[in-house]
Amino acid sequence: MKLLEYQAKEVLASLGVPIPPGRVARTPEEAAAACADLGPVAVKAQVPVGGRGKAGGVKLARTPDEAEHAGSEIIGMDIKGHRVPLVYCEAALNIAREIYLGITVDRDRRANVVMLSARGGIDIEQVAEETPEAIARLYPDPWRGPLAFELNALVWDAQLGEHVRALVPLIGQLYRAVTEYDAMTAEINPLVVTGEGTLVAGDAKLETDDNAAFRHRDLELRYGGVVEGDPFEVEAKRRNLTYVSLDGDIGVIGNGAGLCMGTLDMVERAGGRAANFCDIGGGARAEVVENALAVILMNPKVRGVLINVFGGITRGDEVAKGLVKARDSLGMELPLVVRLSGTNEEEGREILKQHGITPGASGWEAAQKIVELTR
Amino acid sequence: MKLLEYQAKEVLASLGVPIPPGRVARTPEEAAAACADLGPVAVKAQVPVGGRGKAGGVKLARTPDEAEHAGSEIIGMDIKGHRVPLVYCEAALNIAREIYLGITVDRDRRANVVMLSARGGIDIEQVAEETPEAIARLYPDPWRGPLAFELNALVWDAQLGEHVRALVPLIGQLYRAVTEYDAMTAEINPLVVTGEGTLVAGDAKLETDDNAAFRHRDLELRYGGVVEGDPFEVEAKRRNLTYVSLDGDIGVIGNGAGLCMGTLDMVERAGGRAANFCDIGGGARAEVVENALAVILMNPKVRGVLINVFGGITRGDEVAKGLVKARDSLGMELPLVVRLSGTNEEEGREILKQHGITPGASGWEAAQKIVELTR
Amino acid sequence: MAILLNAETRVVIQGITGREGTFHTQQMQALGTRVVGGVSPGKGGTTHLGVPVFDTVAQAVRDTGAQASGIFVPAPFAADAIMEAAAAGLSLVVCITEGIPIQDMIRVKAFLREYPGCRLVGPNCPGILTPGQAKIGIIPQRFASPGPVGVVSRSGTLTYETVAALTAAGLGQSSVVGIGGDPVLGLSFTDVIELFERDPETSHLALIGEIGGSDEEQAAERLRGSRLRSVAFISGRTAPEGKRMGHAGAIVSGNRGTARTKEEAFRAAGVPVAQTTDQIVEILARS
Amino acid sequence: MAILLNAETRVVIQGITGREGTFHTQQMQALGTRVVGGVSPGKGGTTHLGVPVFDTVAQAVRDTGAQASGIFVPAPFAADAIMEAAAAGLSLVVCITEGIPIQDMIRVKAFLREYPGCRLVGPNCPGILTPGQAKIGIIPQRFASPGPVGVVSRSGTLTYETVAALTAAGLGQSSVVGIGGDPVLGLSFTDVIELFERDPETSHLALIGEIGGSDEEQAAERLRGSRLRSVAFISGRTAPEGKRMGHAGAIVSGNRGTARTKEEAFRAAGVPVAQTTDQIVEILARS
Repeated sequence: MKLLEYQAKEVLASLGVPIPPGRVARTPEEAAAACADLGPVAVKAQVPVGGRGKAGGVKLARTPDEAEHAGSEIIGMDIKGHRVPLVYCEAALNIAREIYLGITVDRDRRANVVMLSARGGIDIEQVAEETPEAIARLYPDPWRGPLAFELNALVWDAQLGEHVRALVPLIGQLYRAVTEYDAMTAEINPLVVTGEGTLVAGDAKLETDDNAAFRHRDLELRYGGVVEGDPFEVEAKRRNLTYVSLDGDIGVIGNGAGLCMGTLDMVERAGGRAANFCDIGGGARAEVVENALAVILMNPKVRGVLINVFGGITRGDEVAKGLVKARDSLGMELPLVVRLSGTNEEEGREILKQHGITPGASGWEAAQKIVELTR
Repeated sequence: MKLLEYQAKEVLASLGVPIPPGRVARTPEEAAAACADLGPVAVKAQVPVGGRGKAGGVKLARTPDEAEHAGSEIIGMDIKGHRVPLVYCEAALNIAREIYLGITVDRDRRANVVMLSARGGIDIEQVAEETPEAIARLYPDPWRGPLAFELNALVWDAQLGEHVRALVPLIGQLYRAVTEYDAMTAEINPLVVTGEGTLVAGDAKLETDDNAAFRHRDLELRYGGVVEGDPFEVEAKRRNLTYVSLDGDIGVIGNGAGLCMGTLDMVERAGGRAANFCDIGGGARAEVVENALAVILMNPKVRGVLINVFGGITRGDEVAKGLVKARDSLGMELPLVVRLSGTNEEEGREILKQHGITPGASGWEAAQKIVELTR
Repeated sequence: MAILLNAETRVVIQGITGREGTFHTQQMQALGTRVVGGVSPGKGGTTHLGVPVFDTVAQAVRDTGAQASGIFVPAPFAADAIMEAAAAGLSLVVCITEGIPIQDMIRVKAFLREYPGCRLVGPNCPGILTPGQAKIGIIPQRFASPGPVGVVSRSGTLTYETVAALTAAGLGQSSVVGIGGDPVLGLSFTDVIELFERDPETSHLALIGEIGGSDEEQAAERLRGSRLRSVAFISGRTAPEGKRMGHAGAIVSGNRGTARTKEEAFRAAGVPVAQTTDQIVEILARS
Repeated sequence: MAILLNAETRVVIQGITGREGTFHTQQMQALGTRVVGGVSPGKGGTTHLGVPVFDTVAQAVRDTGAQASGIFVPAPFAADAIMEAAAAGLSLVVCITEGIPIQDMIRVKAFLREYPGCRLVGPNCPGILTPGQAKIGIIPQRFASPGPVGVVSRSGTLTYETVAALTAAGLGQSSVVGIGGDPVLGLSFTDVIELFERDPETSHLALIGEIGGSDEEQAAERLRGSRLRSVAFISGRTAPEGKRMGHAGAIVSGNRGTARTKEEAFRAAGVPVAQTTDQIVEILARS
C-alpha cells in the first residue's frame, strides 16, 4: 500500500519524526482556511506517484486567497493518471539544508538498507548514478535493528556529523516504520535542516508490504479509501484477483504469474497489446475464471480475450467446462481464444471447439490468433 | 529493586499477563472494604522476601469481618526482618492446577533462561533438586527474544501442550518484563489454571537490575518508597554508598569490593563479627570516608571501626589526612584501626599514629587489633 | 543422481493435516517420496496419511530421522516454520507458502546464517521434483521424466509447461527446482546452478527467470564458461515499470530488473535466450 | 612475553577526552603503552594527550592500525562502545566501566559470538597490566614488576595488594588480568588460564575469586593437572545469602556460589587455597 504524503507523515509523526504543521484540504475553501490558520503554506497534491512538483502539483501560497486559488487548480487535476483527490497544506519551511534519508529493501543483499546523503531534495536514483559516494549505507541486522554505533558511523560517513545528535534518533524512528508497519520503503526527502538548526521532514514516502496487511488492518481502515486507483484494479482487488491494468485492448488471463507475463510478451510479439495482467493461479477454478472475465469485460477498450492455461493437477476437460460456463454466464460475445495444455488437453480442446471457442495448441499460436481476431 | 507482589502484578498486567482482581489495603478497614467489593479474598502480606505463607502472612477471608481481622493480624507483623507495611487483598481463585513460569539470568550461560514446569506452586529450587527433568528450559537469543516455535517447543517439553495457546503469548508477555523493565528475575508461581480453564498469575515476583535504574525512573518513583528497608542501608543509599548491613558489632570500611569482603572474612577469623560491608571504592576520598563513617556510627551496636585501604593511585598520606579529618569532624570516640598500605604507606601510618589512630601493616593484623579493642 | 532430493531423502511435512498439506502429501507419496512424518501442533501422537504426526519439528526429527521438510502452513506462521525446521537440524527446507511478509523473510535469512547446513528453497515456490524418485511441493509429476536437464525457475506453471515440453521432446530432467517468486528467497539461481554444476548426471540447464532483482544477472555471470549446456528464458518483457506482476518479486524499479538487461546478461555470458517455452526445448535439443 | 598485551600493542582509548579517560590514558602512556589514538564522537580531528581523536572506532582503526581498545565511557553507552570496538575489528577490548545493565551485557555477549577474534576483558574491571611493558585500564603500575607469576582476578584493590606483595617478595608478574566483578563477563577465569597455560614465560598463577556464580569452580577443573604452580584466594566467606557485596556479581543465591564450595573445588583439583593475600605469596614462593 502506497501511503499519500500526509498519511506517511501522520504515521512517521506517531513514531516521533518531526513534521511541519499541516492540514488536509478537500476543497479550495478548506485550503484557504488552512492557510488562515497556518500562515504561508505549500499546497501539495496528494498522489501516490513522484514528480508532482514538475507536474504543477505543488504551489506556494502566502495568503488564504492564494491558497484557495492553488487548491482550485490542484484538486481534481491529473498527475500521471491519478486524479488529485485532495491537497495537503503545510506550513512553509525556512530551509537551510536538505538531507536525504531512506530505508528500503536491498533485494541482492536480502536485507534492509538505510541510506543517508547530504545531497537531499533530489531523486536518490540520480544521486546514486552521479555521485554514488555521496550516499552512506547501513545494512542493519534485522533482529537487532540498527545499533547506536552503526547509526553514528552512518552519520559521520555521510559527512553529517554536525547533526549526529538529532539524526541518530530520527533514523531510529524511521526504522521503526519498517519494523512496526512492514514498510518496504520509508523515505524522508528532503529531510530539512531549518534556519533554526532543527530537523523536520519536508516530504515523506511510505509504502507498506501488502503481504503483511494482516498485521496492519488499522492502516488500511484509516487510509485505504483515499487514493482513487484504477477502477478495474479496484474491482479486481475486491474480487481477490491478481490483476494489473495495462493500456492495450486484448484481455489476458493466465494461470501462474510467470506464464501470464510470458503471455503478455507473446501478445506483443504477435503485434497486439494486452489490456491487463491477470493471474488466476494454479487451479483455474470456474468461479475464479468467471470473476477474471467479468473484470476484463468491464473495460470498454477490450476487443478480445486470450486465456492461457496449463493444466497441472487440474484436468484440462474440467478447465474447459469451467471456461465455457463462465463465458456463457457473462454473455460474452467478444472473440475468445484459449490455449489449453497439460493434463487431458485433447479432451479440453474438443469441448472448447464444440462451444465455439478457438483453441490454441501453444501460447504463441493462441497469441497470434487473438491478435488476428481483434485487428 | 525487588518489587512487592502487588507491584509486580501491576507491571505484569500492563504487559498483558492476566491477574486476579485485587486491592492494596494499608489498614484492616481497607481490607474489609476490599473484601466487601471483591468477595472472598486472600489477604497477603506484602514483603520483599519469600516464605510469608509459612510465617502466617497469608490468610483467607470469606467476609469483610474476616478480612478486617486478617488485616489487623498481618499489617505490622515482622516477616524475616521486614515489617509488613500493607496487605494485598485478592479475589480467591478456583484452582484446578498450578504451573511454574520464571525467567532469570543464567550466569554460567551469560544468558536469560525461561523455565516452565508443570510442578508449580512450590519452590523451583526444590523442583530443580528433586525432579530436574520436570523443568523445561529455553535460552532465547537476547536480540531475537523467544521465537514462536521455541515457545511452542518449551510448552510441549514441559508436558503442558494442552495449554499451548494461552501459555505461548503469556510467556512472551513475561519475557517483555525482562526486556522492557530490565528484570533480573520475573516469576509467576503459581501460574494458576482455574476451574474454568483460564490462566491467571497466582503470585508474581519481579526483581529489576539496579544498574538499569536510569532507564526506569518511573518504577522507582511509583514503587520506591513502599518497602521499609534496613534504616542504615536506606541512609547509605541516600549518600551513594555501597553498603550492606550485617549483624555484628565491628564497623568495616574497605576500598574495593573484593578487599572489603576479604576484610569481613578476616574479622571473623580473628573472632569478631562485622556490622556491615562498606566499599568506598578506589579513590578513598575524604568526603566518602566521612559519609561511610557517619552511616556506620548511626548503628548503636557498633563498638569499633576497621578501615582497610590499599592506596593504589591515591597516596597513603592523603588518605590518612582524610581519615583523621573525617573522624574529627564526626567527633568519633570509638576504637578505630586503620590498615593503610600501598603508595606512601609509611608516611600515612605516621600521620595516623600522630592522631591517635591505631595503624596496621596488614589486614590480618588490623583485624586482630580491632577485635581485641572491641572485645 | 539428482540434486537436493532423491528417493532416499526422509521428508517431514509441516502443516500435513491442512487441506493443501493433505492433498499434496498424497501426491508426494504417490510419486514414492519417503514421507516419514508430519507436524501439526496439537495433533501429536495421531497418524495422518499413514505417517505419524508430531507437535514440533524437533520431535519429528528425533523420532523419524527426517532430513528435509515441506512447508504448507499459512503465511503468518510460515517464517516461524522455516526457522523451526532449520533449528531442528534439517538440511533441506522447501517452503511452498505464498504471501510471507518480506520483513519476516529478511529475519529468516539472517537466522539461517547460523545454520549453514540448512538449504531453504522458496518461499512462494512450487518446490523440487526429482523425476521418478521424489518431490517436495506441488510440481505435477505426470509431465516429468528422468534425464539430463536441470531446470531452475522463479515461476510455477511456466515450469510445468517447460517440463512437459522437455519430456515430449524426449529430454528428461535430473531435478526441477522452483526457487520462487518472492524478492527475498532461499536458494538463488546461482546457488542451484552450483549444485547442478557438481551433479554428474546433469548436462543441460533450463533457467526460467523473470523481471525484478538481479539474480538472473548473477546467474548469467556464474554460467559463463560452465560445462552445462544452458538456455535462459525471461518473462515480463512487456511489464510496465513499478507494477507488481503477480509475484511479489516481479517488479521493474526504474530501469533495474528489466527483462532486456537480464537477456543481455545471458547473451553476454554466452547463454542463448529463448523467447517461448517451445524455444527452450529447441535450443536444448540442438545443444 | 606476556598474554593479551605487550609494548607493541597499538591501543585506542574510547572516551579519551573524559576526566577518567584523560587521567588513566596519561598513566598508560607513562608506563609506555602504545596509545595510538582516542575516540570521542564530535571531537574527531582534534588531538588529545598527543594522539589523534576520532569520531568512530572504525576511523581510528583505519587511520592508526589500532588492535586493542580501553573503554572509559559511561555505563549507559558502554555496551554500544564494546560492540563498536568488536565490529571495528579490534582483537582486544578492555571495558573498565562499572554499572552496565546485565541485559545490555547479555546482548553484547551474543553479539560477540559473531566476532570470535575479539577478546573482551571486563566490564567493571581494572583492566590488564603487563609489567614493564603496557597496560590498559587502571591497575597502578608502581607495585608491579616483570616475572613469572600470572595474576587473574575478579577484584580490583585486592589485585593491587597481591601484586604489591608479590613484588615485595621478589616474585614478578607476567601479566595481571582483572576480569571484573559483574555477573556477565567477557573473558572468564578459564579463558585467561588457557592463555597463561600457553605462555612460556608464565610458570605460576595467582587466582583471586569471590562469591557468586561458578566461574571459580570451572577454573578449578581447568587447573587440574596444569603445569602452572597455582594458588587460589576467595573473598566473601562471611557474606550472607542474597546480599550483593559491592560487585554486581558477588552474591550467594541459596547455597550456590559460596566461598566454601569454590575453595573446596580448588582443593579437590589440587590447587592450594590462601586465606589472606600474604598467604598467596607464601604459597607461590614455596611452590
